[in-house]
Amino acid sequence: MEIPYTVKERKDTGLYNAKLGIWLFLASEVMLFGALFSAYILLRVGATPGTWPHGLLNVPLGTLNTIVLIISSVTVVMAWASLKMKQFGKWRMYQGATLVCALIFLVIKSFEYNDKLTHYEVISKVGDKYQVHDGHLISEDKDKVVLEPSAHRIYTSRAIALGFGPVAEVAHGKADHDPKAHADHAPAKHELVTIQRSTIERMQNYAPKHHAYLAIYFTLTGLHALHVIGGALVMGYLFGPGAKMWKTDPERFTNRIEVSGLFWHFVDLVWIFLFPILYLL
Amino acid sequence: MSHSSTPSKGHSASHGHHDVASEVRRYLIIFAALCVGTIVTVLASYINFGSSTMNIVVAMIIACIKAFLVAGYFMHLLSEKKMIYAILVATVFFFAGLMYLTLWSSEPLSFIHHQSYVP
Amino acid sequence: MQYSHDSHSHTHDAHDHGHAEMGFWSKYVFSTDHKIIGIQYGITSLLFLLFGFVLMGLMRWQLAYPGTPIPVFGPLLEKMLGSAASGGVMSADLYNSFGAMHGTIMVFLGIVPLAFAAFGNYVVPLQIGAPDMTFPRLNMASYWVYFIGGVIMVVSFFLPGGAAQAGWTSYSPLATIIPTQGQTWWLVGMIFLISSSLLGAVNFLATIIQLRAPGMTWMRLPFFVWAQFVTAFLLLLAFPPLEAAGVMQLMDKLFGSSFFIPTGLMISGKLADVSGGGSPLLWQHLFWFLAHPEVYVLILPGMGIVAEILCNNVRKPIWGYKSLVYSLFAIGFLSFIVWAHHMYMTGMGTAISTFFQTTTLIISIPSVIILTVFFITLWGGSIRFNTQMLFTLAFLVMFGIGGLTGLPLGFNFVDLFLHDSYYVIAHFHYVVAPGTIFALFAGVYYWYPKATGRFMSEFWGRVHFWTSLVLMNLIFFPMFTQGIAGMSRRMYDGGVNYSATTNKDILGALPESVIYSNVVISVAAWLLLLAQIPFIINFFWSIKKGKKVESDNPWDSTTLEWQTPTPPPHGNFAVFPTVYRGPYEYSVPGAAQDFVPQNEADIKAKPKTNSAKH
Amino acid sequence: MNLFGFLGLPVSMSVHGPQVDKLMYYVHYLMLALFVGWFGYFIYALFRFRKSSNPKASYVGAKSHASSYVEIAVALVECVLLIGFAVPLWGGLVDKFPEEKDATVIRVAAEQFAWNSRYSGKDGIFGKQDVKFISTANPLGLDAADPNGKDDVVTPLNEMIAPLGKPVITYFTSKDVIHSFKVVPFRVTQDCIPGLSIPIWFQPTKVGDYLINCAQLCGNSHYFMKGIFKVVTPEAYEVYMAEKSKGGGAAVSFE
Ligand code: HEA
Ligand code: HEA
Ligand code: CUA
Ligand SMILES: [Cu+2]
Repeated sequence: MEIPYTVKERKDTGLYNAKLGIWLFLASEVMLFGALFSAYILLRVGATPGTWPHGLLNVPLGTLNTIVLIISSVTVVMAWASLKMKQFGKWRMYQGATLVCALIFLVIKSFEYNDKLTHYEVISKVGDKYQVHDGHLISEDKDKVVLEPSAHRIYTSRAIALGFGPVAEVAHGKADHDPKAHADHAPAKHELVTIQRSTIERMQNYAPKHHAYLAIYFTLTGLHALHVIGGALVMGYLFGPGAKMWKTDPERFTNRIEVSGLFWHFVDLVWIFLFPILYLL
Repeated sequence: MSHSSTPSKGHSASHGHHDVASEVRRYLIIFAALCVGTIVTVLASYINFGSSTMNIVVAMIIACIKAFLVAGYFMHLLSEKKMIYAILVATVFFFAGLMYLTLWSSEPLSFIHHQSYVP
Repeated sequence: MQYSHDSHSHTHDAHDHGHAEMGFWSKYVFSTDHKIIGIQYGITSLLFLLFGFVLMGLMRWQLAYPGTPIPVFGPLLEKMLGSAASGGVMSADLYNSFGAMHGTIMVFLGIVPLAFAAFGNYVVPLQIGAPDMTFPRLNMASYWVYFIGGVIMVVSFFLPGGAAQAGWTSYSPLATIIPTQGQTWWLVGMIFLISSSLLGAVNFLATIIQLRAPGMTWMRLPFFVWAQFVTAFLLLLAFPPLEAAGVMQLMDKLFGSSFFIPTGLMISGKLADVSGGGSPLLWQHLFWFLAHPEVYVLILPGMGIVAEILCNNVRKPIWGYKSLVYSLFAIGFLSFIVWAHHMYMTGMGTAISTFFQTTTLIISIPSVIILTVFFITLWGGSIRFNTQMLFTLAFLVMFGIGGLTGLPLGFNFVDLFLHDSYYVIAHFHYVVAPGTIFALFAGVYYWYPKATGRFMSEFWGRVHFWTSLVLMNLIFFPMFTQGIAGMSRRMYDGGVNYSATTNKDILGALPESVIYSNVVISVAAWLLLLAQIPFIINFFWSIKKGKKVESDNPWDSTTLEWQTPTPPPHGNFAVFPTVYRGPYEYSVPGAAQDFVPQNEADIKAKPKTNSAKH
Repeated sequence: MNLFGFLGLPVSMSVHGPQVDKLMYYVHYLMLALFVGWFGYFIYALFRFRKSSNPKASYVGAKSHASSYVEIAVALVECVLLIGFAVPLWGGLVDKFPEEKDATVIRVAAEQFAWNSRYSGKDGIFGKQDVKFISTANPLGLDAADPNGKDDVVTPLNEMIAPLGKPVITYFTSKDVIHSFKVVPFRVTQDCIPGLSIPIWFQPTKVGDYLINCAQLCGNSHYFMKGIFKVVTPEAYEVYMAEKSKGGGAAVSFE
């Protein structure tokens, strides 16, 4: 006796097994990301006023990535529709397009990651005066570090403790939500600064360790990227060796495409929320 | 495992051939709507709606609309089966509980603690 | 496709799968058969239960005779773990890591896999008349992911510095700042265990929703299936937040982020090099968001087993099936909004504590209803007292004690006094140890003949029962007194440092009698360990030597799992069943026998036995 | 006969203590009633309906609705206990703080494995603290420039003191991990959480030395983390404080 309803719907529920399964799985995913969202909210509400960065991320790139994901969502659903209409060739094209979108998304994301990981805050002490420099690493050797100051930065508790930081801005109610904060994303050419190694007390890049915002940013987008990779692997399998099933059991194959598509849409859905909360707000 | 199931003729009940063809057009319209939504979110974030809370509310409303479009049409949720709804309603309930209660309990009024060293 | 009703389906099945030719590995190790997976889960989790118990056996020595070398096992520990047990004396670090791992192992590697995964896998598809679980390969994956999680947890004992030491609750910042690797491995292990449970939950839900036999409507499901259904929902929706929390704590540990670490933390007198800005309470929220539903995960399958065995042995239908099911749902829903009753002492204001107190008390009502239904079911029965029934009846009382003592903890004003005392330890052990574990024992004795074709010894079963019952109470009842006297939990020296002898003329010190009861408890715990030997021997001995069953339905039961060949072959049923009635049709007036199986169309017919073995 | 004696509660020596005990007793009465009632029924049912005395089970079973009434009664009693006692009592404890000027105010910072406490001294004002001053040398973030801090009094490690007859307000925080301040006779438990400052209040009713437990696992010497809370006469308190403040105020590091 085999397991029933692997292909056909069961009458009273109207579902085939895998579709029910994926929805159940997505329900748990909602809770997974839900917990991270609530962590985001708590961290943000609890942050020292003025230290939650605005416009730190590259909005044009984020927007582009959003569009890429939306396109992939459309190609996914078109792929499924093509199979429904028995147009295997069209399906191939759409499925391939989805994979390309996934790849573009990941490449763009990795550029963004790289941008953060080469962004440094350097605390140095000359005489008994502290200095805080912040910017992208241009070059470093064993004597000195060269940074290109950046228009957008995060104030760490360390910098604030040393008297630098957003305190003045908070007083003017600016740092709270300043829409202009990310108005000029292409920063004016700043002069490079050179810092002597011997004066450096602490040099820290924009990794999760740097600030709660970066911690949640990397965690959320990292987990999301893992989902993208996972989804892409499954869809790649269905695109390649898995596609043989079209010949033997087309209906089941179509179901598989539908189920993987549902997962993909969910990944897109998560991004729809990640984009504003991380890039814009 | 299902190789012996009765060979399928026609299509599953919910999506006939013609439905699918007409849906394809709908997908394109929604695609356009999602793109517009994205642009609007970005633009809205440059406008000051009075307070940061208002900006968040606006952004979240747009995001919810976009999410509705994706879930409703791309994921066919609008024409989905009761069982799926039942699962999702439960999930939404718990999701709301998780979000709301953690938020509520982190309000200064709900806990008597203070956020900094100065009581 | 529909179930086929032709009598050929059995031979057909054998032909299709050719399980006779399946090799050892695919048949017993990487099996996709729900029954084999159930047994794998069962054996693994029983071993973990034993392991968790042994850890506690060792800890109880330290509690009874603080600072003295553990006889026999002390030198052994020293050999295996080195300085953590130098001189055969358990160090404080070792005590803490054994404590944390006792909790973790018992909950996540013992009870959940046994109650939910093992019994669920073996029994649920049979009870609903399905050939297997919906996703057999996912099922296998779920077991192996669990197995890997278990291996990681066990290996962590042998790391330098030992296993996790911050309690099973792993509160940050403590869990984050302990410099040893144990906690990291704990987190990784937990992520595996959680993923395994999620896969299992999806599979159970899909199975129960999709694979019910024709005629098996929702309101004809055996209560055990309902219990598993709600449990699976709890796992599905409550576990992901802990997984997220685990990922965040892992980020904190590995990448130095500060999700759970506030600004200005001083670690051993030095300012920590972290960004700060995190919240220790966030961990607690996310942990308890899982862990409260989790406690119902620990109890509901037990209640399901109890319902089956109870009806079977009082020979009458359950009294109030519908109210049972509704109560189950009420518990399921409410369990997600009571979690902060574990956090009353974190500085909660009136409004939110009122909310959580209210939900906590409301959730006790469906529990009362469930117990009431069980009690009333006894009325008018014709009660057979076999081993599984004895365990079942004891469950009712023991769970009652544990549940009732949850009430004072639910009032924050009383919790002010009882929080983190041994009263809490006693409360929850009454529910999980003589509660759930007894229900699981009952389930083992009850379903054993179906799985093996042989009975376990009734005599040794009774010995096991009476000794366990007495000893469990000797262990856990004195803990209420200790708690009320003010003894805190997680005390390496069993409270000696806070005792009246150490603190002359100081108010609030623990009376000597309380310290002394540690010895009584420990002796009882070791005897309990010995009392499990008859069970273990009985369990293995009976596989080959137990009394053979004469029919496929040795307990004259009504549910579908008894209408299969014994043991059920791959694919389960010789003839696929159609269901005609509810699950507990015992002593139906006018019926030929005092039970009418669910798949029997005609109540007058003598139930036939499908002894068609091969 | 002491109806309330059966639990063997330790003595309670704070103003709200007896109320805690009272609620504790009421809940236990409810539990006892339920347990005795159901257990009696249970034993009777097992005996009466054992197979040998009742060979044929009844399909219908019990017909009475008594159990529903029991359930409703349980719900009602729980409501009364909740609305009548727990909520208002808790509210009284966390919402209605006494005026600080009429109370002894203590700031407590727990650490692995000791209690640090600070008093505001003669002027009744604590020196400023801010997270941004926290450093290894200044673990509590005291503002050295604040004159109000000059007369603050620091008691020896693990020692707290308060005069009888006045409420005590304590603000709890922690330098490292979570600890929990628990004094059994006061019926007080409060977690000390790093990054937060959590006030509670209570009023002792008897002179004496009280044991402070740490009730939250905080590391390997958690079991060893104890302190003494001295409740003394107001006169003795003045003497104590006068002596301690000679030693200097906030500048004194805790270590
Ligand atoms: C299976 C596990 C399980 C179950 C079912 C429960 C059930 C309940 N628990 Fe328990 N609890 C735990 C496991 C469980 N708990 C654990 C593990 C902890 C500690 C975790 C830690 O800190 O490490 C804990 C801690 C805990 C606390 C926190 C205490 C503290 O840390 O200060 C609280 C507070 O409200 C609480 C309350 C309750 C309540 C109100 C119920 C209610 O659901 C109970 C309802 C049941 C009844 C009311 C019984 C009804 C019975 C009858 C009416 C019949 C009586 C008749 C006879 C006996 C003959 N529990
Ligand atoms: C499901 C959960 C569960 C179970 C079943 C148990 C069972 C037991 N527990 Fe445990 N316990 C916890 C969960 C559990 N515990 C948790 C969560 C904590 C808190 C940890 C923390 O502080 O972080 C705790 C803490 C805890 C403490 C407090 C430690 C401290 O605070 O310092 C003590 C003290 O005595 C204790 C004792 C016992 C005892 C004697 C048993 C006995 O009842 C054990 C009974 C076991 C059996 C009867 C084994 C049955 C198995 C077999 C017989 C195997 C058969 C095998 C084959 C056939 C192959 N436990
Ligand atoms: Cu401090 Cu335990
Ligand atoms: Cu709970």
